[in-house]
Amino acid sequence: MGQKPIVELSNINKSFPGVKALSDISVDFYPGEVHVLLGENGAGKSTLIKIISGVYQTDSGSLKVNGEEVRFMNTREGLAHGISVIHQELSVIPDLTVAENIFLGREPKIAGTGLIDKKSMNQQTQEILDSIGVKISAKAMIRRLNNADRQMVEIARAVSQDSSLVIMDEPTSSLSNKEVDALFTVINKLKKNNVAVIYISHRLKEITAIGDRISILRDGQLIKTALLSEISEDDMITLMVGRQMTQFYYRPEKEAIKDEIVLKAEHLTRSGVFEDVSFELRRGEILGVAGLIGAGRTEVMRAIFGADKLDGGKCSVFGQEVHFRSPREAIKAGIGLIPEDRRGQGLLLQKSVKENTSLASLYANSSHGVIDQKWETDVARDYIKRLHTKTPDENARTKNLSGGNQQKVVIAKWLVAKSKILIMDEPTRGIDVNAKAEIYALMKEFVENGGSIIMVSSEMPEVIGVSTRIMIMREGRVSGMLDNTDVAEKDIMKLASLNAG
Amino acid sequence: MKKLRHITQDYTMVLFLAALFIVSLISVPRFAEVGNLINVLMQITINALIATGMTFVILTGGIDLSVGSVAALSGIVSTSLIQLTPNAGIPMSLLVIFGTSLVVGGICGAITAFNIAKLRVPPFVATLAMMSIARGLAYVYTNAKPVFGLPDAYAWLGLGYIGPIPVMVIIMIIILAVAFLILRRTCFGRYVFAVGSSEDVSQLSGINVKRVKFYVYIICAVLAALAGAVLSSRLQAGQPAAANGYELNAIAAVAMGGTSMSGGRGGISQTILGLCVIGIINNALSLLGISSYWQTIAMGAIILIAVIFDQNKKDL
Amino acid sequence: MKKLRHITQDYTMVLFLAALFIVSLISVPRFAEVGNLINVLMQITINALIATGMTFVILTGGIDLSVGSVAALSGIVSTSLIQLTPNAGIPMSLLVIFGTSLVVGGICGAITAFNIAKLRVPPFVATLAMMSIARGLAYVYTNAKPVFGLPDAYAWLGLGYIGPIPVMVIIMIIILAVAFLILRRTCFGRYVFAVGSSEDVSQLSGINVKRVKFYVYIICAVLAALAGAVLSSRLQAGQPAAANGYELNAIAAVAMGGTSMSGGRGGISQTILGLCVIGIINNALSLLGISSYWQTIAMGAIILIAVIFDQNKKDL
Amino acid sequence: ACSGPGTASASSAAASAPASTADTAKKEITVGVSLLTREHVFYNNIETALNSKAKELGVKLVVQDANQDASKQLSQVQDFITQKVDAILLCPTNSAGSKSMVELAEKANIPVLTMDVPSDGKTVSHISTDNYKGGELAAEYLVKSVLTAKKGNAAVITYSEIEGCVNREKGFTEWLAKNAPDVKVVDVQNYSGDQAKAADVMQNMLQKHADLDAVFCVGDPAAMGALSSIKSANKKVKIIGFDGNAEGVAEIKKEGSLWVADVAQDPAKIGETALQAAVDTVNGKSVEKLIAISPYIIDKSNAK
Ligand SMILES: Nc1ncnc2c1ncn2[C@@H]1O[C@H](COP(=O)(O)OP(=O)(O)OP(=O)(O)O)[C@@H](O)[C@H]1O
Ligand SMILES: Nc1ncnc2c1ncn2[C@@H]1O[C@H](COP(=O)(O)OP(=O)(O)OP(=O)(O)O)[C@@H](O)[C@H]1O
Ligand SMILES: [Mg+2]
Ligand SMILES: [Mg+2]
Repeated sequence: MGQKPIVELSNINKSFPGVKALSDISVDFYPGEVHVLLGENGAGKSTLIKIISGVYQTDSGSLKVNGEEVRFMNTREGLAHGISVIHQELSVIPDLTVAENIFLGREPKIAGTGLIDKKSMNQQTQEILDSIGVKISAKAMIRRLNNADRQMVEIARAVSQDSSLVIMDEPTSSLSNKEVDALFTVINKLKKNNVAVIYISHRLKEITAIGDRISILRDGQLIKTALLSEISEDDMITLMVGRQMTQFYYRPEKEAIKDEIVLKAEHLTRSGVFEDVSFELRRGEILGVAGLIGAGRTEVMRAIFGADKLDGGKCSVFGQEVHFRSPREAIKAGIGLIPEDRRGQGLLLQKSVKENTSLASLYANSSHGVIDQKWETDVARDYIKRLHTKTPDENARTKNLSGGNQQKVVIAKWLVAKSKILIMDEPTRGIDVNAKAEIYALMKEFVENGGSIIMVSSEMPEVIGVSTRIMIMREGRVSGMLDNTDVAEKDIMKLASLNAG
Repeated sequence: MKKLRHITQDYTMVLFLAALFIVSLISVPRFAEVGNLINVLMQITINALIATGMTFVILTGGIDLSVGSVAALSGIVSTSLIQLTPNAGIPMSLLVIFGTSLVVGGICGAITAFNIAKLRVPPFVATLAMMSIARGLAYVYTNAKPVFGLPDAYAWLGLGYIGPIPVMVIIMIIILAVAFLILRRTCFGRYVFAVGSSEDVSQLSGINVKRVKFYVYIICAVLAALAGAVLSSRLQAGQPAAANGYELNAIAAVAMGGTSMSGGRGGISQTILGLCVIGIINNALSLLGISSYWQTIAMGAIILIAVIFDQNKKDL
Repeated sequence: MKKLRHITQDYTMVLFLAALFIVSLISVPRFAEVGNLINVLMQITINALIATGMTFVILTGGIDLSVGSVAALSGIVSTSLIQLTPNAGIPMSLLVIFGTSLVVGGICGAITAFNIAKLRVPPFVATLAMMSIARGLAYVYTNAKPVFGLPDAYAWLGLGYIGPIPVMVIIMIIILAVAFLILRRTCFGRYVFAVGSSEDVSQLSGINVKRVKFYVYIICAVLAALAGAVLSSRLQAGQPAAANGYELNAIAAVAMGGTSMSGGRGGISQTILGLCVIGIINNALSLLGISSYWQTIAMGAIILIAVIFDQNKKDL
Repeated sequence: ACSGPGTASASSAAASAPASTADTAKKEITVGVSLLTREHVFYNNIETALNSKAKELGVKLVVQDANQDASKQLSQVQDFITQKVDAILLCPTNSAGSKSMVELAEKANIPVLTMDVPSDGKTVSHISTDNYKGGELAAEYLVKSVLTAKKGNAAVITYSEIEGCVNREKGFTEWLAKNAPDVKVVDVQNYSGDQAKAADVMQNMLQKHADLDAVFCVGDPAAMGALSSIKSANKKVKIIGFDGNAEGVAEIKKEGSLWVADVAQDPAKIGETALQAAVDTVNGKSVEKLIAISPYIIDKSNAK
């Protein structure tokens, strides 16, 4: 590209207590180009873009925007220089409406009054939403939206800010193919308008589809910057992980599956959310649950787990009919649930890795309610090792871990709890390929030792790669059940899409 | 129409208020007289002024315990100033009252705001400290003696009428209306909700969180100071012991209305509901001539019942 | 080693306390006398008992405003009961004191807990209501007259000594130690922190959130009731006006120590720090013979300074 | 040796006075004072009198404020004992509940004298206004000078949390019941020491009893609050206050004032007498167990 870079980083360093997050990073970002950042969990991607946008400040090194050296003390200054960010962690304000979120900080005013022009704001919002193909009302409260919709609102906000650089930190981790396609259309529009895009994702398919240039980070260091046309997927993985990877998915052996039905759902209904959902889960199997966003998968799982009320139908666990009134009862019956929203529902962010790891099994491993501290420390360290969680030690606050490492802590919590049935809702959101493989291996081990797993996932390759059977949901109903032999993505898509059948 | 939806969201509390009102109308002698209804409005005015500022603070997820002390200090400064001009007329009195409120409230509020927004002292501690300091100053300044012997014009704000409506009630209505508009219709108002809903996200979205926090504590202190000055006008004296414990009354009105103590949800209309419920209960119990001990008990019980109904309705 | 790290996390407040202590030792006449140091301990005991329970409540993200009223009610019931047995010895007195605390605290706490945990009334409102109700009952029951003329043995708990140590100081130490262990070493304690950090996460992790909340309010009320009974033993009388405003003292001690008002962070060691700082300041200012208005001001200022130092250290 | 500069600050006026430095060959007497509150002028007047009397007698005072909290007062007594004061002057927050304090002091051989509110412990002397008597005086004045027909409706604004004030209320109502049964006490409400609440209470009383003739307020702050409400309602209800504070006297002096009379206490005299008694006790002289300082009525005829 003959153009001048919009943002130039040279010799950026950043440390946190006990962690050197970035060392000597130098990289440039050009207008009209999608620049991908790739790296393992905790490699420093989010830290890097937070420095560009003004959330953090560099320890040393320089940041130039449009050739001018700057040091942003907060995101306001970054925004003023034309830098918008979609953060890895959802950052919309739950108590405001969609329109208020999208126009936060740049509300249209009724001339001469200082009052917000709500009408024009809602109207403009609706236009923005329509233009990126999102069906949400501008007046809806964010609190009432699901994660995917919230993510789309964030995307809408970032792209409507008329910025010269739009940073997207894992924008698709809670989206399914349909929304991803919509996002890519938006990105292509941005490119046409000569906007620079920084794109972070752990999904290699997306990277190759949308990226122009890629920078690979490992342990806070920049390993390589290259044009995507010049690098293969295998190379990317090797550079990122530091070794060759041969196996990505671990599917349990069919022989491991027993006839015993451990969980049986019959005609489960929660009015307005899902209806007449029936399925069986056998011992030793991984049941994949696929579907589009909003198909009601999360809601079904929460209801089975006792977190939400059922309006109809019944559920049996290990042959016994159950009516869980709280997750507690489900846990006692041997069920665990890894929720899709790790920050809101999975983790005590203020608490340590250790305390989070032991939380669901603390009582079971205590004597008369007195915590077994040695057990607690040991088990936390054990799982840090087994999942390669990147953390200074087991006493670090989970708030300070990178997104993927936080997810590993949530997974550890439920592996420690020794559930017999594990429900995993988007378990590998934000997790790098290497760690994903380790988690699949652990899942395989789990079912081969007599456990059973229901895995809800919006990532087709994952569903196909690890499940033994696949259930597909559409608009709150089960639209298909496939034995996972030679299933192709399009078979699933057909059952999941609204306009199919 | 939009307003209607807004109200029906909280409709149990509205229904409760309506029921309370009707029961009082029927069963409490003299409650229904126009004079008494105006009395009720006068009796909630001071709390309303303080609670309005408190609403801003609580919406950001904070709290202000210093309001009673700041009110007392402001009443004393205001009365002391008016003593200097014994022939002051109404305009001069108003100037002193509003000027004092701005200055005393502004200074106290700025100190609190600085501690909270810049030095990150937890609101509870920062305002507790200001509560001590302002009250202590009020006593030091007066040596516990009331400031009295004020020009008659000074009482106009607190005791006068414009037509059939007491002046202070008019002030209350104006302030409630302005606060309502600010919270619902201005950027600043939206930011107040945003900060209370999530500070981190607000920060990331480019809101100047510190500045928002700064302003809410200043607003709260200025309104508290105004309440104190109006009180001194009503009582025609400045008392260092005035407005003691009013922080709890104000917070109760805000919380009862349904504004969340952790911020982000609620608003002025909720606070008005809370103020009315508390005001009517107080007035009705007092008119019924119930012993003050039983009044205390009944007050607690009724607040509880109101909120239980409201809460359980919301779940449905 | 682990303990050391734990302490150094909060070390600014510890340093502040140490500095305060040394300054007092040097500059306040008679402060250093053993008798006075024991006085300080006695003077913080009542607040310590209440603040211990308050720590549990605040760690879950709640608040309890009813502690002062519950203490007063318990003091009255306890003294009224002991009046029935004019010849009561020490064992009987202890039985009455502890029995009353359990029953009165248990009942008040259970009502509050039920409202908060089951009926989802916001803690501020539920405990404000209980504050009114319990205080009102105390007045109604006594008709505002103190309960006095108690057997001498009743005073042993509040005024007696075991060796050189006052009995009530021993009780305080035991209760603080037990509370510390519960919070740090038991599952229940861990759940208290978990609920305060995130109710949703706790619920989904299989914690019975309602039960945890239920228990903390009962613990808080029982300890408040104990404080009230001990106070009545110390004063040899039950007074309906006793312990008025103690909720703010207790919350101040908890918040000052560094426990977050929104829950999840802090603990008993922080509360002890807060109690000591407040206790020493009060005692030193009083020994210095500073006028009480200035004491109020100094108290506010010192609390503020302590927390500002502490807060800014934590950011580094 | 330790009675050094640190402790002097409270009574700096006294300490720096030339008179006291002149004649202190013998050991200086220190008296600890714990007032019920500093939030009432009454106690401040006691304090002022104590301070000037202390200057005169060359006594060092350490004045504390119990802030209406018995427990705090007990702590202050403990601090006094630590400071080894020679005598303690208490305004107990409550009769019952001050026994412990008196006993603690007794153990340390420090004499205790009480002002205003008596203690149920064994004190050397009690110096006070007779509050019950004051209430009776108010009732008597009402009948003699206001409701001369011995008929009418009266109300009381009381302060239930304070024992002395409740006694005033009782003195008033019981005297009327006995001596003027046709003067009805139609309402008794509590103002809890909050002037604004007194104004609200008065408003409600006026609303309730259109034919109210007079209101007795057990404290001048209540009377101030009541006055503002009566004025703004354009009623003619007469007020009798209690305390004899300057603001009350100023009102009574005004032409056509509704605030017709005030039961005056003599806090200055209470203070002076109490300190004298304390010093006498320390010096081994005997003092009377009960020194009553009579309240008296202030009205237009003697207001100055
Ligand atoms: N505020 C913080 N305090 C302490 N350590 C931090 C903080 N933020 C990030 N870190 C550490 O810095 C390192 C880099 O984190 P970062 O979030 O940049 O990783 P990432 O590449 O975005 O990973 P992921 O793919 O999991 O999101 C991690 O080890 C993380 O624990
Ligand atoms: N808190 C809520 N309030 C209102 N509607 C909700 C709420 N949560 C979810 N919904 C709605 O319920 C439906 C089911 O959502 P759910 O999250 O279960 O879908 P899903 O298939 O799990 O998709 P996802 O991949 O987004 O989790 C959606 O239409 C969603 O908008
Ligand atoms: Mg990241
Ligand atoms: Mg889902």
